[in-house]
Amino acid sequence: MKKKLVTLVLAATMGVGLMAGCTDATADVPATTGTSDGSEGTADAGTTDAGSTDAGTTDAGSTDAGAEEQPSTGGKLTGTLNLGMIGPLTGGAAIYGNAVKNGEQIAVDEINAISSDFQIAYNPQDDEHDAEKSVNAYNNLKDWNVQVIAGTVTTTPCVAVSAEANADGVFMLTPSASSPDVVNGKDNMFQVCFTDPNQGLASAQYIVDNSMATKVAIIYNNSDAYSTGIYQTFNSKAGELGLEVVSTTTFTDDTANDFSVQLGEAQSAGADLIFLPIYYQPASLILQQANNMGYTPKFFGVDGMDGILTMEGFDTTLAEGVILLTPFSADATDDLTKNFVSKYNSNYGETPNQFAADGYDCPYAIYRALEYYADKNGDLDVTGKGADEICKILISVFTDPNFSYDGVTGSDMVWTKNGEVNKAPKAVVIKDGVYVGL
Amino acid sequence: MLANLINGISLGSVYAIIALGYTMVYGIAKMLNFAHGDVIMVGGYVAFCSISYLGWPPILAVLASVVVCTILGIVIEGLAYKPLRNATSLAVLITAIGVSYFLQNAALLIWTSNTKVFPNVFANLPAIQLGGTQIAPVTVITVLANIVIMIALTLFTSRTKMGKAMRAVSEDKGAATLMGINVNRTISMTFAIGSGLAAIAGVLLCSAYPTLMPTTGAMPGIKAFTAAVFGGIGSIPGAMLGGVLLGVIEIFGKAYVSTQLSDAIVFAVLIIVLLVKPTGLLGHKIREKV
Amino acid sequence: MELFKKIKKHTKISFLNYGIVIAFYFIIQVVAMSGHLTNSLKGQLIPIVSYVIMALALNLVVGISGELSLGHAGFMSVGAFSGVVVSMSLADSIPGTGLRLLCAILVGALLAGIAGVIIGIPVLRLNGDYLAIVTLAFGEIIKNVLNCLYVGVDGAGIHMSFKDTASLNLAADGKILINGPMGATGVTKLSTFMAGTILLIVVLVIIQNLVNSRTGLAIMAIRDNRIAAEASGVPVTKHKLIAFVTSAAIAGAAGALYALNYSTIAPKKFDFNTSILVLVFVVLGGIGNMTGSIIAAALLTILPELLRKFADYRMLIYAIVLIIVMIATNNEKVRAFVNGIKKKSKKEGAKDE
Amino acid sequence: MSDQKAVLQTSHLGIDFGGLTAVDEFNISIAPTEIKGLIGPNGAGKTTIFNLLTKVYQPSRGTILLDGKDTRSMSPVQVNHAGIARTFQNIRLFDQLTVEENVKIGLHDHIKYGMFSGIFRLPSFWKEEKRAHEEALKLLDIFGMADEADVRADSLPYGAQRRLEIVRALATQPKLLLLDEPAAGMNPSETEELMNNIKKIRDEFKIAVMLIEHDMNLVMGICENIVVVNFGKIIAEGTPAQIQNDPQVIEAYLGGRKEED
Repeated sequence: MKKKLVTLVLAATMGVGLMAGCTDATADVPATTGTSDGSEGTADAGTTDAGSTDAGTTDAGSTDAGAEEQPSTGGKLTGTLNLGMIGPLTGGAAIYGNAVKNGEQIAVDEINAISSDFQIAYNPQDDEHDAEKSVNAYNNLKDWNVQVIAGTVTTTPCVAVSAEANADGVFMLTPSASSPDVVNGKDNMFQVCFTDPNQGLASAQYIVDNSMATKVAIIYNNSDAYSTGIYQTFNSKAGELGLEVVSTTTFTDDTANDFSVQLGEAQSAGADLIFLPIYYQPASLILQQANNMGYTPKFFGVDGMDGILTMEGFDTTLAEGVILLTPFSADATDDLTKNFVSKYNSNYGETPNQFAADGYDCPYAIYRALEYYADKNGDLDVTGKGADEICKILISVFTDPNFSYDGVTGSDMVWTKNGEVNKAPKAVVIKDGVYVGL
Repeated sequence: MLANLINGISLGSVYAIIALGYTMVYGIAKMLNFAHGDVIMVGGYVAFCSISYLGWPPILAVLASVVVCTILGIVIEGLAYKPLRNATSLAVLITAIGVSYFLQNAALLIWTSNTKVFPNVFANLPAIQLGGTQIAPVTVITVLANIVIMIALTLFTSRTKMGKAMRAVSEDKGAATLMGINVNRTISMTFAIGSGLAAIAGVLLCSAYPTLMPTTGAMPGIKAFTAAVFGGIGSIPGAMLGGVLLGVIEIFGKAYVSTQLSDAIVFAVLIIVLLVKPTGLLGHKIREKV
Repeated sequence: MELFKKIKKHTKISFLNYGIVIAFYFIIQVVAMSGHLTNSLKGQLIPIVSYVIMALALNLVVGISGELSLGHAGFMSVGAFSGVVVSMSLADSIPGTGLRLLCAILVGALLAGIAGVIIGIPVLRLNGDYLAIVTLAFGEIIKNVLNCLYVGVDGAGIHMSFKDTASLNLAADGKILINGPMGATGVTKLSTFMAGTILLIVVLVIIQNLVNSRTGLAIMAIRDNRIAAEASGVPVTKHKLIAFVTSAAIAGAAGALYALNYSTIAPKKFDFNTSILVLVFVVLGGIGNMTGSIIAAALLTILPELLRKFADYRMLIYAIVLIIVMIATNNEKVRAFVNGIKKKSKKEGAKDE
Repeated sequence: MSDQKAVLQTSHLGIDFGGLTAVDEFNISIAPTEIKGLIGPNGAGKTTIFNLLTKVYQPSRGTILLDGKDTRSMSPVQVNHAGIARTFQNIRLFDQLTVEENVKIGLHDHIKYGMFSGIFRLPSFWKEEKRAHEEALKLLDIFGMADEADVRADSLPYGAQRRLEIVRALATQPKLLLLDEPAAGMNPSETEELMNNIKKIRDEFKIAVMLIEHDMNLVMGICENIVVVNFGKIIAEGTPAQIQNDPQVIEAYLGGRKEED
């Protein structure tokens, strides 16, 4: 019993310590932002870029709004917003969580550099890609008085956390949790990424529309919700469209090494296109093993495939001719993407993938939405505002048909009442180691 | 059929080479070293860095990896396992799990979570054609490495003084001490060799399946452990046989039953084998003296 | 008199354990009422209770029966998924959440117990590390199968498939209960800290009374010396099976409690790592020591949360703490030192009498 | 003595281990309250015979009749229930249990309450536990061990551990008690006490005893009949006096010694 008491006391003190620690850390963020290791030049570029998108959005907003919506009141957004993030920063899925965290951090730093009137205190928490740990992380953020959450990164934890956040009235914008279960029945939950069914449908439609193949094989990860989700809608849509699926094979996280059987089956079934609704690490192995077999069908991927070209040491010739639907391309030449990619490169020494890009868009979308609200409804000071209050504000803006957001993962993003994003998927083909738009 | 068999052997030979290290440590130190898979991961990263960052030739990279892993093995053994020499085997097992967590998270901090693609170190070797199926050079090398290591280990444990000391320790630590064998040094040596083998296994694993992450060693580690048990844990030829069979069963399971349930099939076969032969394929049946 | 003294010794430990659990419950209530309970700790209460129950269940196998199981998360997942299916399909017929939770836990325990029988009968013929690997294998098989399992319900009843949701052929009003790797989503949270505490007490009563009865004695005798137990007329397989199946059923109950604390539950949760995690609780708390299991499971569940302020170094520190604690509690020198103190105080105690 | 009355009777009993005949043509008969000695040089197969009788090993041939019932299809547990209890050459106690608990394991089959009564502490649990406790103390008292009832078995001195094994075997209420070197490691005065106790047990519980022993004083002192085995076969059988003068026995023992040298 004594031990229990000690534990409790320990827990309580650590809790307090944790809160203190976090506030300290976040207080440091804006101070370090301006002078962060990037050169003055890039920092400047960042702010100007951000400024220009700002103009873009307000432009879009005002032109649309001119017709029926209330006019601008010129209200200002001020205060400090406690923005939490939850994602796998350790464990097998750490790559996704860290990419999102890095992307969000860049966006937060940029926003904080725009004006000292509005600041974001950013607090990323690890969930090890586990629903239980994710809910723990969420509760931890609640103790930190989180106001908005830009997460969680992966699907299953996100479903668990969004239900909690829904009950508490905390607004969540996930960069990358793509299952419809994430948003279904939860008014506080919005996505930056496509939903899995949308990707499945779009992929099947694209293949048929462009008569890319007559016989299709599918290889998907049947231990992964994302992969299975896309597979299911692709398969039923393919049936609808009369696309012949000649081979459907799977693997699991535990058997993601050898694909000889799956490829062999696709080959002997005469598939001329292989649909890969999977992430890029196993995809890279599939490409390599197909190459070794001398089997050269078309490969068609989804947004999880993005990142394949920037894997350290990957022989990009293997991915030659691979087509994927992705909202983001690190090779895009627009200023927004260029700025983001160069900053990411200088801060983290690598090229951002789609997760990082989705992450980058999250804080910005929230920031723009709050700004939009202030503009329409008068001055908004977020400091100390209840999470539920901010949640109502953000729901009203995100479901406002006149609000749209331009980010690195898509222009003119608008959200449905249900929380799903509407943006155009871009099909790209890999040529000479870079994406080329189709 | 032939293609599947070859693919099975090529997958199995990778399991086998990991299982050899597992079984060696188990056979002598009588502990399930769950951190073995993670030492393999470290071996992979060291070789990767040597080739990609330092531009070393593959042979040198393998050597560097063996050296680093051997030292790592000795350090782990000395710091974490040695203090538990007389503790229950479960305590050591849990400590090994702690070491496994430690290595994975240290790797995460050092090399980040981003996937690295292991360079093709056998690019210059030609693939072999066999009945219309290609055998990748890495498969040939892995099979050869398996055979060489298996023979070397067998000779080492039966011919050399240190090897005999190891066998004595595995039979009876107390009696070995009485015979003047330094048990601690012998077990350290076992870990050194086991970890050196892990480095080689790491390079071969990453050459065969070239994605490298902090968790790369975890699942192959469990599979290899299964393979070692399958063949009769503690038995050196058993590890090799178990590894190859596991690979073949996995591929055949995928090809002829279901790709969804291939792991379930592998484990089901394992269970059936153990029910028929409770100490694995080549394991010694120990009759309890009454 | 002797008899009372004797039973008292066992009972003392049992009541200490009940006391710990009840005290924990009331301390939490008091802290919560005074408004000092952090959200973080509040959110962990049910997982803590679930893991404590899991640790107790596993300790029955590892500590009392002396068999190493590396697949107990598999039983937890059987309990979790069957509990979720029961709770979701009874949502209309049993509106009372408490009763529905009870049904879910009972069915979860029952099905996990059946899985325990199916697995236990072949497995318990093996010994030592071979038994361990076979339990690991069964745990992986359960995970693998659940990853392919699709269950839906409509007017015509429950549908099952191993392929995908489309092949469930659900009617338009049908509802998918288990969706392959996605698991179950939209689960209504039924578990409460009070229900968990009650379940924990019941589990403690079952385990402790079982251990301190003729059956428990027989199980421990088999652990200590199988051949002598047989020669003394104790059926080996039956008693090993009793321990294993009881443990599996309790793990199933823990799984149902755990699953109904979240709005979603995926098969991935119950993998090898979770089995190992629970084993860590058992070994750290002391093999066969129920009090130790309770404390170790609670502390080690809270620990990673306490380490959150170390951000990136969190899990690294967790690993180091684990290694150090294992060495500190199992190194013979440290042990001899502690035992020396214990003996000394005992002797002094004896003098006082 | 007639076959019908024998508590144990074997005929043509034998076992092979991988082509090697360990025991062959082993025919004995033990009367209900007889004390029989089983002697022979090291490696003669004495313990193997005990293992055959208790079904630790399944015989390769021959039959064992226990109270006239064939034990062919019985497991070691069933053999115990049918009336054979034993001790072991290398002591096999339940180390982590107390002395009393060790005896209670012997009583396992005679404590009558089920698992559920145990879990829910029904009246039968209390009644039977009380009875088992009293019974255990009574049995321990034969060897004067009642005071050590709460001591952990593995902390007992060697001699006491041997005695505890006998008590535990006795607790199963056997008709035939097999003792495998009960006096090993005991000093002469302990051995003397043990002899008296074995007789006392036989007289009090009316059971048969068969013992393997190297201490000839003990064997000659209490055994009514002695069977001598060598190389797995009976080479002599008879009263102590007959055995002492049997040239084959002397030969076997001396021969055995020579080999050892």
